[in-house]
Amino acid sequence: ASGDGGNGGGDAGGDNTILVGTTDSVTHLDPAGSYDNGSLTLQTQVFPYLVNTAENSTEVVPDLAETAEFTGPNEYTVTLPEGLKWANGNDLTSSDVKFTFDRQLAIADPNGPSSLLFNLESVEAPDDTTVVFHLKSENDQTFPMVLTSFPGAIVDEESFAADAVTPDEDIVEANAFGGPYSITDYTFNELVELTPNENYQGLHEPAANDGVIINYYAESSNLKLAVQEGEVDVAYRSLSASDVADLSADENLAVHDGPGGEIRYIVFNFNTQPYGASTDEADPAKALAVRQAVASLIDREALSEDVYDGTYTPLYSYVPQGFAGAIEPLKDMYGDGDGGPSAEAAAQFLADAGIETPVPLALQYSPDHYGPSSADEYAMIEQQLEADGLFDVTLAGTEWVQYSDDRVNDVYPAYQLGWFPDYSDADNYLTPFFLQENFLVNHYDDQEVNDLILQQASTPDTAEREALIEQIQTLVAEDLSTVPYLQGAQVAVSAADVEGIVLDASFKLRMASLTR
Amino acid sequence: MSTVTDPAVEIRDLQITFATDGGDVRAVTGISLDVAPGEVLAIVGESGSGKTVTARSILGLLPETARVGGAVILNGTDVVGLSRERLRALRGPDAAMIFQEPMTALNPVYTVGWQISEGLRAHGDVSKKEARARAIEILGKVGIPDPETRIDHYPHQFSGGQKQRIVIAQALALNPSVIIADEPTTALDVTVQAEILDLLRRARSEFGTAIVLITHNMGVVADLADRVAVMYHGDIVETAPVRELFAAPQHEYTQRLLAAVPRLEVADRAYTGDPDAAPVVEAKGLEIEYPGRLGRKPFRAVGGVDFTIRPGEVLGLVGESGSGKTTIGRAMAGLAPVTGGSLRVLGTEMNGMREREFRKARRELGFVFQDPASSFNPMLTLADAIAEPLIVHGEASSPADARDRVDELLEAVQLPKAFGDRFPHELSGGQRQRASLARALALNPQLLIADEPTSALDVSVQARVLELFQELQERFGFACLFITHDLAVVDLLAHRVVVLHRGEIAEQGPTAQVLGDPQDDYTRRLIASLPVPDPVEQAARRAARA
Amino acid sequence: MADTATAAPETAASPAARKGARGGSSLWRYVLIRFLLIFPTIFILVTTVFLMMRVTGDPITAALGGQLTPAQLEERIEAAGYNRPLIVQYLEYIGQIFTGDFGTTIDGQPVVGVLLRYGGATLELAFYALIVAFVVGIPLGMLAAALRDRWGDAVLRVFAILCYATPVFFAGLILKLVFSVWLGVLPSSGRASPRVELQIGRIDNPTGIYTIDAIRTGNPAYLIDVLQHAIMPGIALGLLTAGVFLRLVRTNVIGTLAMPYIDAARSRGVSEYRLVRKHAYKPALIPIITVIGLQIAMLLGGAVLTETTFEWMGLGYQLSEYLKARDYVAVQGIVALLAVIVALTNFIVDIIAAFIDPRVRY
Amino acid sequence: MSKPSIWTRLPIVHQYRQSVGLQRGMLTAGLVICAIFVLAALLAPILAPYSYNQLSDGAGETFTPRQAPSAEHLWGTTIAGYDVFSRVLWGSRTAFLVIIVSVLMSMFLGILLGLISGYIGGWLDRVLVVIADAVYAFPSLLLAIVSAIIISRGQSGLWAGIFATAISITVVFIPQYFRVIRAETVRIKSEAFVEAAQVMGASTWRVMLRHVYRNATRTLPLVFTLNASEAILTLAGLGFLGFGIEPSAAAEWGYDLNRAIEDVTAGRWWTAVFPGVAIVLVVMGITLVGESLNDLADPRLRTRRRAAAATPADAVAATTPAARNEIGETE
Ligand SMILES: Nc1ncnc2c1ncn2[C@@H]1O[C@H](COP(=O)(O)OP(=O)(O)OP(=O)(O)O)[C@@H](O)[C@H]1O
Ligand SMILES: Nc1ncnc2c1ncn2[C@@H]1O[C@H](COP(=O)(O)OP(=O)(O)OP(=O)(O)O)[C@@H](O)[C@H]1O
Ligand SMILES: [Mg+2]
Ligand SMILES: [Mg+2]
Repeated sequence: ASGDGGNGGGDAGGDNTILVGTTDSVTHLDPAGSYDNGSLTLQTQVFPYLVNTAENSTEVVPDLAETAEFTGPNEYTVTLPEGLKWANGNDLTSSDVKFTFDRQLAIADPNGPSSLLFNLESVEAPDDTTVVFHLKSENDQTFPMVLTSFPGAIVDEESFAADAVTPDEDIVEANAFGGPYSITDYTFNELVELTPNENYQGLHEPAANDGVIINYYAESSNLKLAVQEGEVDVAYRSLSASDVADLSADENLAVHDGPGGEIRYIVFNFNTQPYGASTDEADPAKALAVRQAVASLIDREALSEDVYDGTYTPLYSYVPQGFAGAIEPLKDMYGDGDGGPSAEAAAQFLADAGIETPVPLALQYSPDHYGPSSADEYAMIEQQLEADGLFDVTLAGTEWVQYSDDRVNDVYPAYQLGWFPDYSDADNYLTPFFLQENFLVNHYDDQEVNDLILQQASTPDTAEREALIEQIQTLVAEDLSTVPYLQGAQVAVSAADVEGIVLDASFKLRMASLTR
Repeated sequence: MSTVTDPAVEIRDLQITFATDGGDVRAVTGISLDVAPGEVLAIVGESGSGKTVTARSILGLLPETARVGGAVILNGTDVVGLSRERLRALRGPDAAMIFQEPMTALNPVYTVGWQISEGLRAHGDVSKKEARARAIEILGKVGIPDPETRIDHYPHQFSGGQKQRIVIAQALALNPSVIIADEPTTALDVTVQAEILDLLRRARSEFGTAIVLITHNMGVVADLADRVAVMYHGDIVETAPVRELFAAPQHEYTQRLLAAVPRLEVADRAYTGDPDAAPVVEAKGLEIEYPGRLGRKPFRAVGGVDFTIRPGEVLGLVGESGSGKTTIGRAMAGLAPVTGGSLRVLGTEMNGMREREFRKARRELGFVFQDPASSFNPMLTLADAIAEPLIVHGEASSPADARDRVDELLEAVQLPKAFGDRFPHELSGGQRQRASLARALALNPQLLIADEPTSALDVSVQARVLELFQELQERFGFACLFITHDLAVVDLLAHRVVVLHRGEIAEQGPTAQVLGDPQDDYTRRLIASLPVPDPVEQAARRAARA
Repeated sequence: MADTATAAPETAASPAARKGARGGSSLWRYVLIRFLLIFPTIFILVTTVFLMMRVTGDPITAALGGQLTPAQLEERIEAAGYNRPLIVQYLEYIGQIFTGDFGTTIDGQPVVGVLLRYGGATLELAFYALIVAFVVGIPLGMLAAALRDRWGDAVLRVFAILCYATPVFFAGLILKLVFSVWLGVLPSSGRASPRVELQIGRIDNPTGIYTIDAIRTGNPAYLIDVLQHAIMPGIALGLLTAGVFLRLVRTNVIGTLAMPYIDAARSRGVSEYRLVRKHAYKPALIPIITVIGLQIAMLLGGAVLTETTFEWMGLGYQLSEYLKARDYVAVQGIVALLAVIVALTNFIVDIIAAFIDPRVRY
Repeated sequence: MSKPSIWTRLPIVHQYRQSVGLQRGMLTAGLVICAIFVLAALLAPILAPYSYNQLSDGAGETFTPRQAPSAEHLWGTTIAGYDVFSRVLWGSRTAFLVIIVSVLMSMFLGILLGLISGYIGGWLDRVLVVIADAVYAFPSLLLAIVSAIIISRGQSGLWAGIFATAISITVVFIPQYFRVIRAETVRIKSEAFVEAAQVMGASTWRVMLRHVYRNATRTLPLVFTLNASEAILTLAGLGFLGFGIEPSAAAEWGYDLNRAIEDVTAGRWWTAVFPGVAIVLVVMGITLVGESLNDLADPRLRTRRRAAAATPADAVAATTPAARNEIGETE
């Protein structure tokens, strides 16, 4: 543990200090070295961002910046107010901003988010308050969104190393913070004490509480007991479904929920799935029918309720609900036409394609990466697929690392995946998945979809862009590269008297607004 | 000694039965005995006749599986059925015990002073200081030099003889009226044994303690005992003053026992073979070292030994414990490496020998081990075990194939054929040792190595095995290295004797010469320490020495 | 557990067997050689772990396999140097170790720092567990030996078996169910309440061993809080070892009670109580001490499960997390440390046994 | 050898006949528990009302998860909606298979290595001992985890899971068998009967197999029971940490306990208690048998029958109970 004990021991009993418990973990405090949610949650509290989304909105607005806008197709200009300071008293100028992005690209840490800055050509700081971003492709609508997420946290050039990830202790030691809080006590992945940063000026109000203590837990059941016993005031990410169900019955506690960006889907490998391109009886039409039958048989409602107690909700598209442009094409295209499963529809698809039933299908899931409920989830999916004798499922679980390796090497014909967005934009649910160079590598390749995705990303007009996004969703829903079925909800459980919990599509918990 | 006063111990119709897996074992079948104060009563008898059990019953030290009947009256109290607490009070002041193995009778992690004081403090209020002073005094009395310092030493810092002295001191410290000594000298060398016997004799005269002495060594009996009780199959068959018993044994078993006791008579046995024939074994400057563990210096067990064994000759190898007898025997069989000098066995040089070259010579070599029980694989029948050498050397393809030869061999060692189907544990010690001889002779070897083949056996059994051995040697004419610590046994068998002392040869020559006219000091001491199994002669010798 | 009990006679014999012809200076030579023997053990373990970890996959795939395209992954793996020939990586690693550099974890923590931070926690847990084991195991073991073959003995033995038949995590769950959920008298997880943790972390040079740190704050409330958190993990892990101790002590005391020198002491009228308490106990202790060394390895293994069950942020818990993340460097570092601890404990225990046994002292 | 004696020479029967009093009581209890365990493993398909991965009854009615024990679900249902009673029964089958496979494999390799190492000695022995000690010093559960990952490549099918677990347990146990057999071999090697065989010129293999092997393995029934119980504990530990067998492939107690963590914090005891008690009982049963065999084999620890009739000592003791209760009535 380090940090100056400046504000003494008084705050431990302080009335308005909020205790937050989480099962997330931090990999690195330095934004150049982390690309995960746990780190982001902490970084959001202590680093400034040029732009951000306001509460309950997905629109990008200036945060630290005074203005932020496209000043040319390839140029995004940000101006800073005068006289900004870091918590340690250093000046916060455009030079810090340039430093931040230059070092992200220079370090390109294997575990860092620098890949999100793929479109950034260079950063220029003509004067102390102006920053100009030069972009590779024109009108990149996702760029401002990127600035609100992982690589967007601005760091102090006097405290961070230009060419290496800076150790957490050094950052805390240098008090190199510029967000609503600075860290005054830091025990890696155990305990972090946040104290309001008086030098913070930005979108959000100054901290409404006297400070926050974040306590990291390993097991959700322990977090659950902790919030139940009053050991923490707020439990945020992640309580299991049954824990939430349990806690909601406790009158001393309040359960808060909001939209979640996390989705679950089944990926089909177009080469190795039944009738896939590299199988002996390759037949694209039959292969599609198989996917359609699966899409028709999945009972999302049952999965949502029975496995997840409603903490995950049915998902009928590729872009989850809550994002601009999200529609639900799968709802009426498959199943009973109203979101429910339909064995008749599935049988019809298979019969039309001339497929003999039951279709043997090898289905894979990862028992350890998406929580222990994956096993239950897939046990249920197996049952749903087999219930009417249309499929003969061979279910297997594989430990995550092996799984990651196998799935991109065409080992699994159909398999489970989940996704958590890098930034809050519909694009993040399309580009990584369906562009030709995608991370699924399931051999899905549709020129039209590819072109449309590129087009929407550079369409400045919001309505026009949303229309394109809708079109993409419909097209993919026809091809069924993947079958999405669940969307996570964000849940926080707090003591009944805690206020100011806002869970919105930014998927960030803003601790500055918490009070009790 | 006459019994005018009350006896120190009075045993009346004592019966002891053990519950075992195989049913009840009647170890003692109703015996009666008296020991007068200041008297030394020896109990003799073959192994398992109930000597130890009887002695232990005096102190109430029998295991829970034992059922005791009759009465054991110790200083007027019947020990049988006494409560633990009363028994505890009796143990020590009224009767004390000296055990056979001094090394195991002392707790290794406490100083000897503590252990002596412990007994004192168990009886009455003795302060630590007093107890210590008393312990020092008694240690001095039993002949431990410099008792003031030695009292704080641990048992392992004493020699075997000293340990036995300490055990005796522990017993004497409580000034008991009876000391029960269960084979107090069996684990000791003859020279040390002589000293301990002297000490016991002094304890009796100085403290007036009665002693119940259990032993199978008739020499010890002749040396120390006033009266002898002979036990046989859990019963006392004869009790008599010692001279009477030796002079005129009444019971048939006693007669047999006395007849079986080997005596040093310096028989004249000449080697009748060809003196110029190539020796079977020839050692020149033989050295054997055991490697030191973990980088410590190697330990030299045998250094610079010369001797030969000619065909058909029996060479007796004698010496104290640890003198290197076994080591030489094992080196001859290729079981211990020769590290210096030369040792030729059956034409093979054993220094730097390769097992493969020696394997052929092995059929000419037999080995008889000391402990007949452990030298047989418990999982094989006797026939299988005796057939092993035949199979190994290709004389037979299977135990069944070898059966005829096995039967012959069994006959040669005077065992019934049917014994071939028994497992080793189903035989008595003497029978096992016969079988061991049969196995060693299976291939008609030229050379036999016998490492104390009879020292685990009762005298009467020993006599029979030795007789058999002699007969077989004459019949088959093998050369033999006969290792023993008993000079009388050597006297019985060997053509020549080698006396070993601390890994070196003290003296060697024809048996009659070495035993009859020893030149070396050490040999003389060895012979002088050997108690003669004849009370009259032993008394004379003792008188002469004093 | 049970296997260590069977190993007991073997190890029990060894110090005594080793005494041989050892004199004063050779005892020190023994100590030295015994000490040098630690190194091959550690070397073998580190090498084994190095090779094993490389077979199980790399940390980049583990972290980002569900997010990046294969090309991007490949690039990052390349950048981290994980696709170089094994032998190169191995030599580099061994070289690093020799210079005292244990590397950094994938999340940039110096491994030495991880070891220091979490080592204290595991040490503390092991300490409490050993206390429970000693306090429960040894007296009850002696009692069982004294009551041999009576009902009390049977009950104690069944208790011992029960102790090591119960997996620590099950014991942990049951303790939690009863004391945290139903009775609500003990905290369910963690090493201290967050606020207390914050305070005791504030003292100068915290040791990371909360009990010590809490004492140093001088605030009894903190100490009580820390102790309350330690009760259940200590018991869950300690009972396991207590069962082993109980059985060991019983067997060894009974074995010692059968030695002739006990009979000899009995024949001198020493009371039965003193026989057990004095004459048999100390000789019986020597083999027990040797086995305690072996116990440490098991305790550390059990620590993984206990720490997981009770959120006890120690090395065991970190190890299983790093293992899941395929963080080679971290796993190698932790295993090397565990190996050192186990080897050192065994060494120390052997030496203690050699010194306690007067047969080898001079 | 006559007939009854062959029968009585069989390992467990022989010892059973030897045992008396409480020792027999403990052995009997252990044997009964083991018998129940084996029966449950063999008859699980008949005894269990549902299959290990059954989520709905015959009529297609889905089981309600987290149901308290009821007539329909004797021991309630799990968080995933499985029937606890059925899973516990089927779990015995998995445990049984893992024990058999792992113990057989580790016995074979451990015995072979132990014999060779102990008998041949020299450098080979020293190297093997150092390796075995190193592996032994490794926390066994961690070794099992790493081996499980390597062996099954993360797969979780029934046989893949069983073999992965069994092999990883094997890796952990080989050093133990190795140590036991090696120690026995070293002891037996210096016994006179082995030297007798050497002196008569028997080849190394002949001595090792005919003379050493059969005598060195006499303690194996005991080692077997000890390792069998550890196999169950390791299996459960692996399952608890999430490296075991998935529920759709087979029922496994450790996994079920892992999934019961949430239930415990919610006060739903039945999902944790039943599989947990199953583990404890089976391990206890096997250990009771093992320890009893151990005691019976060790003359110092074996209880012997007291002499039949009441002895005078007993009579006295009966009147002075304090004396009997005094500490340390041994032998
Ligand atoms: N604890 C015991 N349980 C069962 N039987 C026993 C026990 N102790 C002794 N015996 C039996 O009692 C008989 C007498 O034994 P004891 O030890 O007195 O013989 P001994 O004359 O001292 O023989 P040795 O000369 O060999 O010492 C033997 O048959 C022996 O097997
Ligand atoms: N394997 C061994 N390693 C080291 N030293 C040994 C070994 N075997 C024997 N010795 C030592 O060598 C010396 C001679 O032992 P050996 O067994 O030959 O004596 P011995 O004359 O046969 O004695 P005993 O009459 O007691 O049988 C002894 O000091 C003994 O301690
Ligand atoms: Mg005797
Ligand atoms: Mg000898």
